[in-house]
Amino acid sequence: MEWFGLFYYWVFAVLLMIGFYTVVAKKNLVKILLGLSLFQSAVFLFYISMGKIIDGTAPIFLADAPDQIYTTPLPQVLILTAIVVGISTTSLGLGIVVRIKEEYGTIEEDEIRKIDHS
Amino acid sequence: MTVLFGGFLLAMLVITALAMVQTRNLFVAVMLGGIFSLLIATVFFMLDAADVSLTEAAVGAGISTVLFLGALSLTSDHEHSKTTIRPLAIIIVIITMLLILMSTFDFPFIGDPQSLVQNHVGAEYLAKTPEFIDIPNVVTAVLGSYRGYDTLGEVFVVLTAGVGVLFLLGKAPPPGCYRNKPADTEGLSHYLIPRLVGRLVIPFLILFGLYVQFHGEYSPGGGFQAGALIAAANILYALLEGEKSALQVVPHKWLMGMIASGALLYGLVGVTGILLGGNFLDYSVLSEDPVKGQQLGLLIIELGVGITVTGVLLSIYHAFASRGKI
Amino acid sequence: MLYYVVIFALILTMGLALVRAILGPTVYDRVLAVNMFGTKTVLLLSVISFFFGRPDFLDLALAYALINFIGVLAVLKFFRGRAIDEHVDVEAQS
Amino acid sequence: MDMLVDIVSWVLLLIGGFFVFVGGVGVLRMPELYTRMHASGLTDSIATSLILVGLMLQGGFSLIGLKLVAILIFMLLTGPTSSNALASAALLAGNKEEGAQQGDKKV
Repeated sequence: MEWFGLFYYWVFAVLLMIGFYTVVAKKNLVKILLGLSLFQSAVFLFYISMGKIIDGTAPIFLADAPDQIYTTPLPQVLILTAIVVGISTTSLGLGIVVRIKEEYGTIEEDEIRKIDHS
Repeated sequence: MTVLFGGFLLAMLVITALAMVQTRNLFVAVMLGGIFSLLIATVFFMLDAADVSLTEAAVGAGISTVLFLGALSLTSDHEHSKTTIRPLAIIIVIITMLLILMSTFDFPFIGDPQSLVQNHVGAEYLAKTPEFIDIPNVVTAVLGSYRGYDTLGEVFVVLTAGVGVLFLLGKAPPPGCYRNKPADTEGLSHYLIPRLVGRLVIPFLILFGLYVQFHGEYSPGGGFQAGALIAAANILYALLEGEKSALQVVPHKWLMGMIASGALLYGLVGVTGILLGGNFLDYSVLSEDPVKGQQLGLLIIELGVGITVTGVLLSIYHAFASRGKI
Repeated sequence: MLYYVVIFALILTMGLALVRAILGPTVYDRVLAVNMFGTKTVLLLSVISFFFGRPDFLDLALAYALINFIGVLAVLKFFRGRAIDEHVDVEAQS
Repeated sequence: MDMLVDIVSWVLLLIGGFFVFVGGVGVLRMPELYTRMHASGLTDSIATSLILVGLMLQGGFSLIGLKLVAILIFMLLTGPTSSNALASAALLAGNKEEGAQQGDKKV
């Protein structure tokens, strides 16, 4: 059963690479941003799964259980702020995409490049 | 058995991500992104991260979808480019994935009590919090007190992103690229039932946001989640009643004030600490009793975080929603 | 523990809804699937919080119960905006 | 008495789980959008009520019970409303296939 503990890391690797592939290979700018947020979520999953401890519970103290083991709070703090920062930076990206659409009339990378070179 | 459930959820996560990348209809991709967010929040909860799960709940399902749909309605919801398979990209991705997978075998197993993560500062935070800060939610304690500098930085990143969006979309669009639709004054008032129920939900959403804000020391919650929830309540109002009425309730000027004042409040708490003879962001000098001082400081900085996050998310939403309308 | 059965049913149903969301065929089927997924997530979070013995975490389920609604309304508004656009187009052509 | 409450709660949870599953099968197997909506809308309401009432019996009178009541009320309010909103959106657009709408058959 212990090897199954690595499953979370494998899913992290696969998700990270799906996001990476989207960013590298896709040409639609909104799609690239979606890929970027997938990439982000994969990192979140990695941090949170590192923090898990067997038989532990969330790090909010129970009044009546002195011997309870708690999950370590640090990765959770980092990811909690990162989620909100992530949505604001993603919307900054979306703002740039909207401006590109207004100036170029398209949000496809190759068409933008064609317009730039002509 | 729990492991099995986790495995199911993770498999669904991967399938959703693949479908999201493969589809060429961007609207569908955004919808699948909503499912992805719901799934990952459940996984976070199964991994004992209640606060993170609440943040994902407040941000991912509602606001993220709304913002992406707002951007799609300004651009186009269809991917034009032919999906050429790019061999080089696939090779690079597969090689990187294999390298990461190989390295995972050196990682500690999930939940290993001997791993470095469990025995470093995290354990110390857990041990010292009852003595120094005396609140049950250690995540809030670490967020506000032990790692107050980090959080201050994050708040300023959120603020900068919000200001950036306002700069980008503050300039009037070049003439002729939108059909100059009339500004949205009516919202969804044609749809009687959603409107009625929506109006009923809004006060409870705000109330719940305030509960999450001020009860964050005792249960999952805090400024980030509360900010997102209250912004969501206002976005719901804007969806139902139209942009104009929403901007009458919370005008642009207020939003600007909120964005700045929240971050300033956070900074001021730090400066007050210096003036009272402590260090920057040292809350123990705020009151006679250091523990009381810590609690007071936490309460105020969480309030600052909440105000800034609400202001930023709301003004980003308004920037997208009122673009290209007279 | 009968919680297992309920959790299993919920996760299985989430899988079925996911299949519907991926198959489509119309966008509305997908929105329906997302909506259903949301309800199932609320129930799953409530049951899991009892299952883990921390029922004070029902806040999460409550947040989802309140927030899920916004997504569907945004979709409704999105389609309405597009319908108005098409209407304007038709008028401009005639 | 405790035993009785437990048994009732388990029965409610099990029936709720059954309805959840039936709804899932309905959404997957029904032939077109409105029938699928029927399957999901009806089972969502009944399963939500059954499961949450079952949990309420487990939780007893406390803040937990109050939160469950709140969740139940909001779910019963917003669930049918979302179905209504979705059905009106589909009617408004004439429920066209994606392919016909966008000139793209394979999505």
